[in-house]
Amino acid sequence: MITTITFIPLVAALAIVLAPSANRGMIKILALVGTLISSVLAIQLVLHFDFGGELQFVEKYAWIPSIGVDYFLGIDGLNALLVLLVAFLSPIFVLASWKVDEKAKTYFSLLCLQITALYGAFTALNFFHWFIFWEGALVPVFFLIKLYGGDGRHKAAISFFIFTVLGSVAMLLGVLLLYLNTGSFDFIELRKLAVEGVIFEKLGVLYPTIFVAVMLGLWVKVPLFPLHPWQAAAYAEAPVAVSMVLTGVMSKMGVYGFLRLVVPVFPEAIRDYSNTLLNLTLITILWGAFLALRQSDIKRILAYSSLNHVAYCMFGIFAVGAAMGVDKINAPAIAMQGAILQMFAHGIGASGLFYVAGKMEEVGGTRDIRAFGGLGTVMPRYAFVFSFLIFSSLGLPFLAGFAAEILIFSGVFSIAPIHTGFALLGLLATAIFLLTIIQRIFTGKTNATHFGATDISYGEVLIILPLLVLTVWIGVAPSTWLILSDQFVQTLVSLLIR
Amino acid sequence: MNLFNFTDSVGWLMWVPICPLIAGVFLALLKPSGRVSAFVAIAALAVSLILSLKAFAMTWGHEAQIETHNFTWMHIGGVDLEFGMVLNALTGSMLAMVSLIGLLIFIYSWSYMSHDDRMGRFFCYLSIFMVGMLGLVVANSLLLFFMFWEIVGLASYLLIGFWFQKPSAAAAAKKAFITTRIGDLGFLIGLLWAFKATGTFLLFDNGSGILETTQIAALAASENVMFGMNTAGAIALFLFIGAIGKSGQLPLHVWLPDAMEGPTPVSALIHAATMVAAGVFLVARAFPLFIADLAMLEVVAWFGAFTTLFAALVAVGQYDIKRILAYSTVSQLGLMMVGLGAGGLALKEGGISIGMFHLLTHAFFKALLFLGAGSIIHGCNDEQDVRLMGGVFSKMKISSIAYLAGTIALCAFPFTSGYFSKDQILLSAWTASGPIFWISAIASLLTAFYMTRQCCYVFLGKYRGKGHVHESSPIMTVPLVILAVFAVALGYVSEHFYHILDYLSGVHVHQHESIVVIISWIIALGGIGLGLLVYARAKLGIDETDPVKKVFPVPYRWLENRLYADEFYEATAFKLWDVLAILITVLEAIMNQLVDFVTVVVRNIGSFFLNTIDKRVIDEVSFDGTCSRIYNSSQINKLIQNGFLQGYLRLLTGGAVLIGILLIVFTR
Amino acid sequence: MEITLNHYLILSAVLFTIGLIGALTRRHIIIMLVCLEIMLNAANLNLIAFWHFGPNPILLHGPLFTLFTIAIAATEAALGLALVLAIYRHFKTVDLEQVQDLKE
Amino acid sequence: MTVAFYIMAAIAVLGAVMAIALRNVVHAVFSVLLFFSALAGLFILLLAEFIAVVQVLVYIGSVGILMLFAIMLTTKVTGDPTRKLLSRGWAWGGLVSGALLLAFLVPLITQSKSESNSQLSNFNPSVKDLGLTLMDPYFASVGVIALLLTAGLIAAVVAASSASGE
Repeated sequence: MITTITFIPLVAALAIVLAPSANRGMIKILALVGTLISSVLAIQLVLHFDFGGELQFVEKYAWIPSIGVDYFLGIDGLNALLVLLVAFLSPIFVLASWKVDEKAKTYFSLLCLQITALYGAFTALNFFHWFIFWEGALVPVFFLIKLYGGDGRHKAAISFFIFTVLGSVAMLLGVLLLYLNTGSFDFIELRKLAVEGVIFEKLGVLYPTIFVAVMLGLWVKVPLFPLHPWQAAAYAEAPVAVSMVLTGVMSKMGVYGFLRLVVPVFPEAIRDYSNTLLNLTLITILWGAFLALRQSDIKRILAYSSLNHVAYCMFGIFAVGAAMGVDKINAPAIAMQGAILQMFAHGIGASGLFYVAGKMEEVGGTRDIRAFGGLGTVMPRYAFVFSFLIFSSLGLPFLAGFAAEILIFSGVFSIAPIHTGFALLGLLATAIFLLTIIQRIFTGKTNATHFGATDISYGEVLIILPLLVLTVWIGVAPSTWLILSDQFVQTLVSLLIR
Repeated sequence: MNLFNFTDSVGWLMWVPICPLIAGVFLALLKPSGRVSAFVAIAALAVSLILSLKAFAMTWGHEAQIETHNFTWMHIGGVDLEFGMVLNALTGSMLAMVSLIGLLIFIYSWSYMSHDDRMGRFFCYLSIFMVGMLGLVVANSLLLFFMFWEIVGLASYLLIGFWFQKPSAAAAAKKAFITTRIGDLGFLIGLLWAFKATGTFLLFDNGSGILETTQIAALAASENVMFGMNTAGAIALFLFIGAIGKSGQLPLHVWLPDAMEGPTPVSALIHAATMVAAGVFLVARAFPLFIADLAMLEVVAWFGAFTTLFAALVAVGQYDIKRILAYSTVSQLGLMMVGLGAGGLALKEGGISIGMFHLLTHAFFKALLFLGAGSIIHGCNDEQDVRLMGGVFSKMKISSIAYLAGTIALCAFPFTSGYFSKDQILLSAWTASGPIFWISAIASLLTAFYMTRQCCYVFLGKYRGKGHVHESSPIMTVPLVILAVFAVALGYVSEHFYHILDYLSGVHVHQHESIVVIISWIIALGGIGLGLLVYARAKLGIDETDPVKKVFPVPYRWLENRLYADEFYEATAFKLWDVLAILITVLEAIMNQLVDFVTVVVRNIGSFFLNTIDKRVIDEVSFDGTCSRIYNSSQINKLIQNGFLQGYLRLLTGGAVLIGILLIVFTR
Repeated sequence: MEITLNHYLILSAVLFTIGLIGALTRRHIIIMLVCLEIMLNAANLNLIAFWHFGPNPILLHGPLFTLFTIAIAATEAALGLALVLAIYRHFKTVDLEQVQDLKE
Repeated sequence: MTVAFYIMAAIAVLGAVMAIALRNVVHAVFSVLLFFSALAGLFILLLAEFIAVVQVLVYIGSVGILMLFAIMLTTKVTGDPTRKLLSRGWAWGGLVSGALLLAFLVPLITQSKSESNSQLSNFNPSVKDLGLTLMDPYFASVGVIALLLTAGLIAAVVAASSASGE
């Protein structure tokens, strides 16, 4: 089943390649149908997920037995939500690129390929093919940025490529070393070994090195300070849908990798270095927020804000390592649940924001917010949607951002109160720059150049509507989503806290 | 959760905020015409009012009783994050006040906004505001309280920036949101700390809530957690930071006067009667935490005292009618804080009554003043500068009388409602601390003075503005009259017939000190007298110097410039913030340069491969130099070095053949 | 006749020379790369043959060496073809004879 | 064994010759694929199955495809037959190559004894042994190769892209 979900977009990609390139409508429909089928199946699958159980819908076949490689897929509490995220977002990615007409064939086949890689990366449980999907997610993005991006696309694509490839190489070497010492590529198996303390014992002196090597690849992908410089340029220069992919899902791949590969496998290291990790995360939070204060390029602001928000996830995760024990509020579990919910919430919200930001470029021909003014008068619907997403992003209660962040903060505060105090400064900076966006774009006198601007059509509202509904849903009833990962988090936390 | 059981449980309290929510969503989605929107919003709020009055009635006579209804919001790792509703005297009285004043202001807005084509949107925002306000009043969970608190902030942002085409309104909205958010972060830390220390967000939960004796005792047991305070005090301190932001107390007061950019009913509803009182309400709600550490009560009282004096001083130097009222609001909020702080010091739990009583009376007369001001502004053709008014009394009788009723209540003229509540504050300040008492007394004197000054400007003399003054429509004046009745009579009735002080806190409150009563008479009458003395006969107008300015020109200019608070922040906090942002931007730029450098290096390696022999390195330095020498000396070389790739290769192979032959020959 | 080491060596020498001839005479740049691959493969064949008939095959030197060679050869191919693309873009031809910028 | 060797050798020589002789570049690449697979067969005869698999994967799977791509990107997809097959001065090339072949063959043919007994018959190297040897004593080399491959990859990307970027 999971295999089907994963490879339907690939089939769509192949079909697109074979389709006549003149028939753009058909290409787009193919892409949409492919992703929609996958989404429906994925949602269906998660609906049948048993909340109390461990790994489910497992597909496991021996692949290369001599080096312990299985074709191993499955869904547990951790990736259920992320599969849902991809399922919700992937049709929207396609719809968001509906206006791409130039080289549409390449574009949509790459996009479908990308979606396959995303599903694959979230469901693979064996390092071998997980890594294939992981890298496979990188390549289409590189080409999409390079071929369809903005003015600075070449530089952005190259630095994106260099950073992520170097990170991946480090991770690959680390995991190979891990394999040589433990004889397993299997995430579940590795986790079991870690619980028994075998990994720590066997790696010996190499333990910290391997830990850092494995972490590097993920650190770049999230990204966290100081490996983030590729991020803003890539987010800003990528075409709209690709920015959405990058911020909505790709950054979550990094966080997911941490929860799947680093935290369960290296619990000792997460504990020992928790202070350093927390500090770096805190720097990332503030770094992103303060950088965004002085930008005028809307996509750059959103990119830095994304840097800041994803760092909150890592904040929640690393805090668990710093926890001394389970106190009466079970703070580690709360923090980690917050992190997982934040992945989902931010994926939804940030994708929406990048979508509407892309619309802005369409209207004004520039991404510079200083060139806008008074759009609220001529484009009320657009203003509503944009402000709605912005308020979700700055943590307004009853919207998605708040539910996740309050969990992270409640958890982390019990563990690292001083860090939390500083992290809240990031919240303040976020409010400032996000409201500045609204102030610049929508309020004041309408710029003469925008008098003719037409409001977003109801079709576009319809594209974004699922995201708005989800935002409210997550904000008002987070339990719907949290229940998926509850069991998983409790197990993981009990593993980390001795 | 049993939402429909209206008799036993208090779960139905949730309907109080839900009613306006339904109206708000309805208005936002369906966008009906202005008239229909107003009707829907008013109807929904009327239902809320009925429910609120039911809640009020249920608590009346059962002061000490606390009823709760809790439910789980999230369930994580065996721990519940709970929400809930609470019904006690504080809830009941606040609900009744908020929804009553809210309803009156809704009705008033119907007329006030009737010419605005975005009236539907306006009522939508107002409804959202009522959701937040009523929600935080019923909330039994610090977290839920905070969430509604933020919703209130959002509504305030939207309403201040309602006329967003005006850049100043948009800027004021942003300023309000961000300034209050600074406080909110304090609140957030407070509630996180409370959650950490007690393991629950619930305020009352059958003995295990944050505000109940067992938890408070545990919190108070820890010594010297922060600044010599115990845990309860530390939590209270952070909660108080939230209250400072929302209630416009001294360091964070700057947003409130600017918030007057919004439509006048908004100023009345949000920035005078209800929202700003939310901070005071928070302190009252979390009062057990505050009493657990006496140092904290002193902090509250001193902050309040400074604010009340500061704002009263600034109000003397203002000319904008709404701005005067805004500073007056700040001042009165400070006075409420004094009431809570000093009241707590003097009377323990009874302190709630002192602060809350003033909150309730103030809500009525300040709403009245703002609505009256709105009516006057309307009548004077949207003029807000008091120097361009004058002689309004004879033209707008109803509005003027109502306005004067509000004024005397605010001045604490004997036997008006302001008199009773302010009297209580001064009494407890007298018991608690001498300096605080005198500061509050001077502020009260100034209050009477600047209100008299304002009335002289507005009502006396001849009309100095443009056009004609005209009375407003009955839809606007009827709420004024109702509010005026409350403003004058509420204090006497509630204190003498119903013992509201005992009701509010659930303990018996009685304080009496003849000298304080005498002082407060002197203050009220003295202030008014002084004002009349200075302003009644003076020549007033835009071209005239203010009589006080003639005597004290320099200090008065300071007051006109609002004691340079905004400029101070501009020069300090903003600069610091900017410097931080610039610093990080520079560092990021340096990092980007590094990345670019690496990219360039990688590219150069690439182009090195690309050209096989890099022109710059080989050609110019070694190859070219050597080559040209050989080139000149030998003709054979010219044949070989022809730049033809395969030519080189063939030579290379020839070399290999030679080596092979040599090997064969010599290894034999 | 039994197959001995010499058979393999002769075969690889022949293959290598074929590749060399191609590399030295053809004018199509991609064919030249193809010929390079042929030569590398001939060398690999040599390595494996020596290992197979060598004194101590258990050390696995032959396959290891070959493995590395193949890895490098793959990189070389990728790089070479990238260069071909670059050259093509620059000169608009894949004819070696017209690509004579090296002498400048 | 013997027959298999000769068949494979013939295919390999044929493939190589066709690769350099055919006019159509695409056909040439396909014949070199033939050559590659013949070589894989030879590797199997030499009991190096893993190398054979790698040969198939890397050469036929990726290098061949890359070449086809390069042809498609530079000439027409069908690969038009080049008008002039040989470069100028080709005779020199043939000459030196022939000389080199002689230099190779002379010692081989003149050599008297040649051993045919393989030690491999009494042990069968598995992929696992190979992997263990690779990862244990040769780990550093693997690391270097990995880095080299990365550098090569990046260089290739840069080379292929920078020309168009500027």
